[in-house]
Amino acid sequence: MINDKSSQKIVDIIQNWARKQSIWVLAYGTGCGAIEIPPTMTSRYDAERLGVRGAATPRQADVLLITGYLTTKTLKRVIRVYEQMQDPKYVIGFGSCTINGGMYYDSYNTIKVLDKYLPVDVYINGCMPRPESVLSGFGKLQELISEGKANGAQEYKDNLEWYRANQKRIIPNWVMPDYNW
Amino acid sequence: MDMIYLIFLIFLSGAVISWLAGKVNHVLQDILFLASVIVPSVLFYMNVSVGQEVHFKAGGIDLSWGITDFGWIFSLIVLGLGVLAAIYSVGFMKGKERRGYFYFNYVLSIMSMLGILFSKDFVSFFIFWEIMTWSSYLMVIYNGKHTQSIGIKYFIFSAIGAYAMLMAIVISHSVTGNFMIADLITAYPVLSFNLQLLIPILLLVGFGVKAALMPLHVWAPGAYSNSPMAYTSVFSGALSKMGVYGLSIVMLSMISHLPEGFWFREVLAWMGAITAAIGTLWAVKQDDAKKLLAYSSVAQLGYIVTGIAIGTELSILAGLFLAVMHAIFKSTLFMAVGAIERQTGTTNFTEVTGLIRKMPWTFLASLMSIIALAGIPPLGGFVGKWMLYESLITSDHYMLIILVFFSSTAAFLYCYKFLFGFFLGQEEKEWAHVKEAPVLMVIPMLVLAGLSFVLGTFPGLILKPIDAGMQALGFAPTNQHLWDTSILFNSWGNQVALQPILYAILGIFVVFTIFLTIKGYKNTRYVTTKDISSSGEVPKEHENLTFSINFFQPFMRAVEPVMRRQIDKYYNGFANGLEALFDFTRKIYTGNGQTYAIYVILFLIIMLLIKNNVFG
Amino acid sequence: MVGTPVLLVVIPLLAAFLIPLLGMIWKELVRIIPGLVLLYMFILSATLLNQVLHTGPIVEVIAGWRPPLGINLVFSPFSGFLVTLMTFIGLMVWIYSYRFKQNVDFEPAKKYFILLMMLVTGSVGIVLTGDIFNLFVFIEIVGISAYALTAFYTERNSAEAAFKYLFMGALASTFLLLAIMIIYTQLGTLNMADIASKMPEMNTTYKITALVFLLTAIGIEAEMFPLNGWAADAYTESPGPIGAAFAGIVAKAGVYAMVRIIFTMFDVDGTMQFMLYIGLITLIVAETTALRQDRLKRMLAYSSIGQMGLIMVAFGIGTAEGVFAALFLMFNHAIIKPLLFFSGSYLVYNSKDKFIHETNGMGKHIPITSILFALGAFAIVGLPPFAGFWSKLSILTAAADENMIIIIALILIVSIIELVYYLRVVNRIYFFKMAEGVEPKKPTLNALFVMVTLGVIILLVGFYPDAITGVLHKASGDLLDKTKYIQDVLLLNP
Amino acid sequence: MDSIWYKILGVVVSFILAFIVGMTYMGLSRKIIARVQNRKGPPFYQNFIDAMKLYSKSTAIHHGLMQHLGPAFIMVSSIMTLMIVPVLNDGKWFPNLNFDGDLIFLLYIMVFGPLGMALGAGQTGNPNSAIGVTRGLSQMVGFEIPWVMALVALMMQFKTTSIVDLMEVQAQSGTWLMFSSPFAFIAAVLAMLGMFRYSPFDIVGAPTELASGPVSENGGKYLFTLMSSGAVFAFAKLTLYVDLFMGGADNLIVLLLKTFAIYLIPMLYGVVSPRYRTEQAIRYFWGWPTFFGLLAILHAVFF
Amino acid sequence: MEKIKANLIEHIKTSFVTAKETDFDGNRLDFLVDKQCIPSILTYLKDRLGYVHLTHITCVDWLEENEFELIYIVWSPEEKVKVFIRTRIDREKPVIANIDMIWPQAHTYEREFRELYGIQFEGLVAPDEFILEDWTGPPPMRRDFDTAAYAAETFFERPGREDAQDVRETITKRSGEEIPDFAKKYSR
Repeated sequence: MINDKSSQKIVDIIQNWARKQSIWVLAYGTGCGAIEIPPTMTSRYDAERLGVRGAATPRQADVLLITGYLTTKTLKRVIRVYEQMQDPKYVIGFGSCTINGGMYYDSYNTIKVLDKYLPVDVYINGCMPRPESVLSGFGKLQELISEGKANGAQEYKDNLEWYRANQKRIIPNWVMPDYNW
Repeated sequence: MDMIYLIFLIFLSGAVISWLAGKVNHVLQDILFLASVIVPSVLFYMNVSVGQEVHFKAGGIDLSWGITDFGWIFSLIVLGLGVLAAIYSVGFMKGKERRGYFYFNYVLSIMSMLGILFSKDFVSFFIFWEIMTWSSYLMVIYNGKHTQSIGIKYFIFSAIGAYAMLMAIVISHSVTGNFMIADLITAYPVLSFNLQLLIPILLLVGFGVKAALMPLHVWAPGAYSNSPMAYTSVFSGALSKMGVYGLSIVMLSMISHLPEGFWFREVLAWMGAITAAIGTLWAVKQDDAKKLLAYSSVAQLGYIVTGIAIGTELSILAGLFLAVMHAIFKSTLFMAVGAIERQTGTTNFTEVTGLIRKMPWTFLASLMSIIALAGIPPLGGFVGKWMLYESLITSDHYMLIILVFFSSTAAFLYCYKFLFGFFLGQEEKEWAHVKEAPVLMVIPMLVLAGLSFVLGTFPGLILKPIDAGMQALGFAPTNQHLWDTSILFNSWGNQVALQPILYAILGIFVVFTIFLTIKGYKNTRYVTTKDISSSGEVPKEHENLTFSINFFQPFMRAVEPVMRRQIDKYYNGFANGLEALFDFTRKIYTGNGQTYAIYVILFLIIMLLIKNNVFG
Repeated sequence: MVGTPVLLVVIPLLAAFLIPLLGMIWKELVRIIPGLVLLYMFILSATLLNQVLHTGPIVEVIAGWRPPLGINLVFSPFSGFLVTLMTFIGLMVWIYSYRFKQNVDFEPAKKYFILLMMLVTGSVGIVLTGDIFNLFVFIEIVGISAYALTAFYTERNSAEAAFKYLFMGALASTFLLLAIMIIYTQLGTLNMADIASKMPEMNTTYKITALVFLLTAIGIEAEMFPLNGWAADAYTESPGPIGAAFAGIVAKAGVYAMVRIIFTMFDVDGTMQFMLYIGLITLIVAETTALRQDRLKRMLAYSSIGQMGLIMVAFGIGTAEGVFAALFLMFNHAIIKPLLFFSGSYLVYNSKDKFIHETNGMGKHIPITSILFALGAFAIVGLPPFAGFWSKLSILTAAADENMIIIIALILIVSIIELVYYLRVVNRIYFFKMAEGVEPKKPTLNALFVMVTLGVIILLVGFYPDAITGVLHKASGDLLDKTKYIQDVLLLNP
Repeated sequence: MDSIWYKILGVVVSFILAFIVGMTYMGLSRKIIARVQNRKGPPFYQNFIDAMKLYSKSTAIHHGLMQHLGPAFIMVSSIMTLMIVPVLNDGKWFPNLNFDGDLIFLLYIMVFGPLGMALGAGQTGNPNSAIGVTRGLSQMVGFEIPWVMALVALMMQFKTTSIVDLMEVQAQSGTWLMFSSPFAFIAAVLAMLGMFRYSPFDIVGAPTELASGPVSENGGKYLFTLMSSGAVFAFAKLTLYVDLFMGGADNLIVLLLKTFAIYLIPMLYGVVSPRYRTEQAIRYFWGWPTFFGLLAILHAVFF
Repeated sequence: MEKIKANLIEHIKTSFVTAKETDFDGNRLDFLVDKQCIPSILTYLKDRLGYVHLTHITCVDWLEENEFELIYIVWSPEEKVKVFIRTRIDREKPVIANIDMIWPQAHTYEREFRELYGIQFEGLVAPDEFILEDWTGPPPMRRDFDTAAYAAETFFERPGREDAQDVRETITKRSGEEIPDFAKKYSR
């Protein structure tokens, strides 16, 4: 009965609703955008009312929030963290730097296009994006989840070789364990 | 020849033969060693019945050997553990030097312990006691380390205890005219009050040393950790129980004649509880597994003493049951440490980690024993703890129970430390080569662990002989029936049924294990311990991520005021003071002839001056 | 009938004089003759003892003068037991030192054996004699040979030790002679039994004064505190086997003399207490001093003194059990302490200063010697199931029966101290690393034989104390029964 | 009626009840904390959503058998505690297995789970987990003292070691033990602060220090089980307090009211308190709470 | 203040003859010395004159003069004077003595210069990598290293930024602001 297609659909709907309503965020806050997270979470904007809540470790997190620029050095860690997360998982790129490099577009050490390395589900534009836009970004993600379109993880799995090739271009000394699902 | 003589003869000759056989062949030596432990044990259980006695004379003193119901319980510990630990020892000693020495002392220890149980008179009791002491002393210094500190300390404390006992023995001789234990017990109620106090106190000092009672416990950690682990399991498991054996006899058949509410019991019970607390705190502090277990033994013996000292039926049952349980689980743990020491070469928590996948059986045995040690249901330790608490509550020892509870809660800390330190944590590459211990070492551990499991649900198996033994000591049973095969009662009529608990725990556990396993079975995967969420870092092979140094630092900080006062320091100060004093007396002998002559003249003059006061 | 008690004194004395003469015939005779003599003495005394136990004391009257006028020898169960013990130890010492200086030269060996014979003669004489003046004479014989043996190595230290010994010995002789004079002037007799029987008539002041002088004199020989300053030096500086002989033979003779005086001759109240307390003090001071020694033989010497103190305590208890315990202690001490001296001297054989730490690691190189030393140590401390335990048990029992609880406690505390220093050595032997440059000396076959024999006796008595207790009971009964002694010696028997 | 299956059914029902109530309480606590912080806060059913999401996580990792079994261990502890505690007075509705409600057994079974969980946490090899465990155990030693003192006081006073009997006492006398043994109640409540691990005693999880401590390697189904267990455990403990000190409850509404009232104490205390260090927490428990425990015992002995 | 500075100049001049001082307003004093003098002058300042605090080390790449300039800034909390010690080192062979035994905090600066400018400090014991990870290119802070080209070559580029237009002009147009002169030279 459970493996039945129609019941699977219902299960999916319920699951997606739950996932949508409960977003545990692992904020990778090395960029300057991290300063926007506290106001988003605390009294003024209170993201928790949407079910958004911080997670302490990648094992528990649903969303990897990348706040700002990523150097090649941090990219390695971000990939590692992403791969340690458990399905279903989503990535939010936060700020211009993750989109096109932003003000670091000519830095020798900063990647410019995040979605070449990790499957980004939602980008939040701005430098810095204000908490309102952050919340709207989460709203967009919830929309995608409930529609079942936020399948970045699946994409990553399917195109792992392509992603790996891109990652290894930046990180010559690749010592990470294999990503096996 | 009587079977009793034969048993001791086999032990004695077995000890010597298994020593000497090492010159011929090691396998033969192992077999002979096992035989010299197992054969007498089998003979004992087949042919010796309770009440059987032999009499003979030595040095003009009547001696008599025979087993009582009470001794029979302890014979279970001694011989059961002796046999299992002997099997373990064969595995443990493989490829080590001085096996003959080890085997010799081992067999002698077992023999002397059995002899203590057999002794119906004080002289043979004392002789066996001393054989036990020096054979265990020789084991303590087996590896030749710390002989002058730990070894001597052990022997001195043993000697203090033994001599206190000897004093009690000779005093009892002056009272009864012979050395029979039974005669002293008979004569005890009519003695003068001073003797009524003095004899038990002296005896208790003697037994308290072996039972590692609080001010006399300082030898224990060193001695336990310094002797080879195969022996320590017997040392802590059975040998320390001899102290409990004597203690029980004193408490049950002598102190019970003292007036009701006398401070003696209270003081002893408090000493036991303080021993437990202090032993536990020190155990938490240790970084070496042997030391940890040694202090833990001290603490556990404290519970036992408390139980026996309280003196109600339930508390004595609790104390003796805990004694049996302690023999089971603590020896398993020492065996596990021995296995780890053998396989890895160290017993330090800060060095060894992550052995769970390399030594799964050892882990299983340790886990069971630790659960039993912590007193968590459904294993045997819980039964003992339950009875102890209930007896403390029902006999209005309200402050005592707090102290006991504190120490048994703090015991969780070291329990966890033990398991975590060795088996859990990062699986370091350094220990990747480690294999499971030889099967000869694993089997005894598992058997003992299984025993603690069985006794956790069916304590009646062992409570029955304990009850018989208590009655043999003259403990009048109350009309209330306080135990059944798997149900325990306290004197207020509350009860705990163990079987439903076991089934409930198992049921819930199984249900959720199945749930955890089946749910997403395909998408659940095993990852190595290097694959942890450490801020995105990939730990390198050589990077040690184990947390094992200063493990309970916050706790130690909290209890630091207590820990600052080490009783060891006082003893050392005392000993140093004595040595200094002796150095002064040594100076009496100046080495100068004139001085000596002056001594002679002075002596003569003084004697002549006071001659009428001294003589006549 | 192998012989009479008088042979026990005459033959060794004769042998001592004959040795140099026989040595001219064949050098080896110097070594063989003493052995034969000692063996004969042992057999003789054992036979006599056996006889005495069944029939009663033999009183040997010399030159036909009946006591109290003549000189007589008393071979009672008590003295017979001691003589047997002494001759046995003498035999052991002889076997042990058979090859003494064999390869060096002839002269020292000759002296050595002469002196040894004289030592045995004197000691046996002290025990056997029934005459107080002869006691003095024999003490002098022992003294002279002992001084010489102490100075045997003719080194500075030995000479100094011998001088101390001589000095003290001279004092002892003086006092002894004074005491004898007092007694003789008062009672007009020198026979011990006679003195004993006449003692009640004596003026109390004279009696006590004589007693004090006697005690001082004999106390020096019996290593009583504070008169035992010489002992440690003498034990230490004399040749190895002689230490054993001092402990096993000379000291026993001293104690015998003391006991004889106190138990038999004098009837003064308080002597027992005096003996008890002085013994206790001796015990405590000696054992605590032994704890702080850093030389092996010195440690053994103080231990020996302590044991003598313990024996005095046992005698001081004054009951039959006490005397029995004391005799048992004497026996054990006479067996064990020689074993310790014998094995101990091999442990530090090649060392100059005989430091304790030089025994480190000997257990691996000379296993049998080491284990025998350990056995001796355990036995003398009184660990069961070795011989020492039974004597300790009996002394404690005796004390307990007299309600001397404090004394029991003190004895036990001192035992712990004793245990500590012996264990330190044993641990060193077995568990310490041998220092570089130390060459262990393998014991010779005869030495090994001696040590093993003593070890076997220790184990035998330990496991089967009845082997010896019968004799001891008889001997102690003999000592306590004063009237019977007087009757026997003065031949008043019907 | 007495058949074992009926009892098992009762267990399942009370488990479900405990799960629902516990989860709701946790959700409400989030709401209340949010309101105290002047936030809107998540809906009260947020925890159900979280649990459902965790359950629906499709993948999971474990570091070995012990970690895999850790949640099962802690579940044993929670459910056993629930089973000992009578949910309603007079054995109505959920008789449970009860095991005669022995308090000593209760004390020990309550630590069964945390220790099993600690083993699971240990096997992950994550240093944070181990640190969290050590802190948790240390804190446990702290708060168990006043807790046991309170229980001992009750047990001594009424000469019984069974919860059922204690409830009977309250039913007969008509007063709650909370009023007749106030010191025991105070000690027990102060101990409860540590038991519930709200701030200032949240040193075990300590999100910003230890990355959620012992559970830092658990996600998906493991975290779901832990969360449910926490909810059940919380309910069981609250019911225990109600049973011991507030006379139990005759029906579900009263039970919910009483338990929630108790629940508010650690929660509200936590909202306004910053986190203690471990040794501070331990010393805190050995201070006033233990003093009240002593008073409770004295009260029990002399009155 | 002037007195202190004059005193200081006198001290330095007597000990280090080659030092050239430049006086600045306020509490700042500036010396240019040979690179051999660096350890000794810093030690002198620290031990004798009480300049116990190393505020900063900085490096300037004088590409045109083919030299690096290293500036050590030390501070005396008693005299409240900042002393700048400058030295010039050859850009082709940038080697200078290590001073982390004088001030341990210099260690960090030196590692940074080593990595980002390629300056070698004699006797500096430290792992090779500091901030960069797996860096294989030339020292990136050197002025002859074209980061834009490197970035374009190494990293992906989002389409739509190729023109590299200066958004500020658009902004100016929109809001009517003027770009200040100093800012103009930075625009592309």
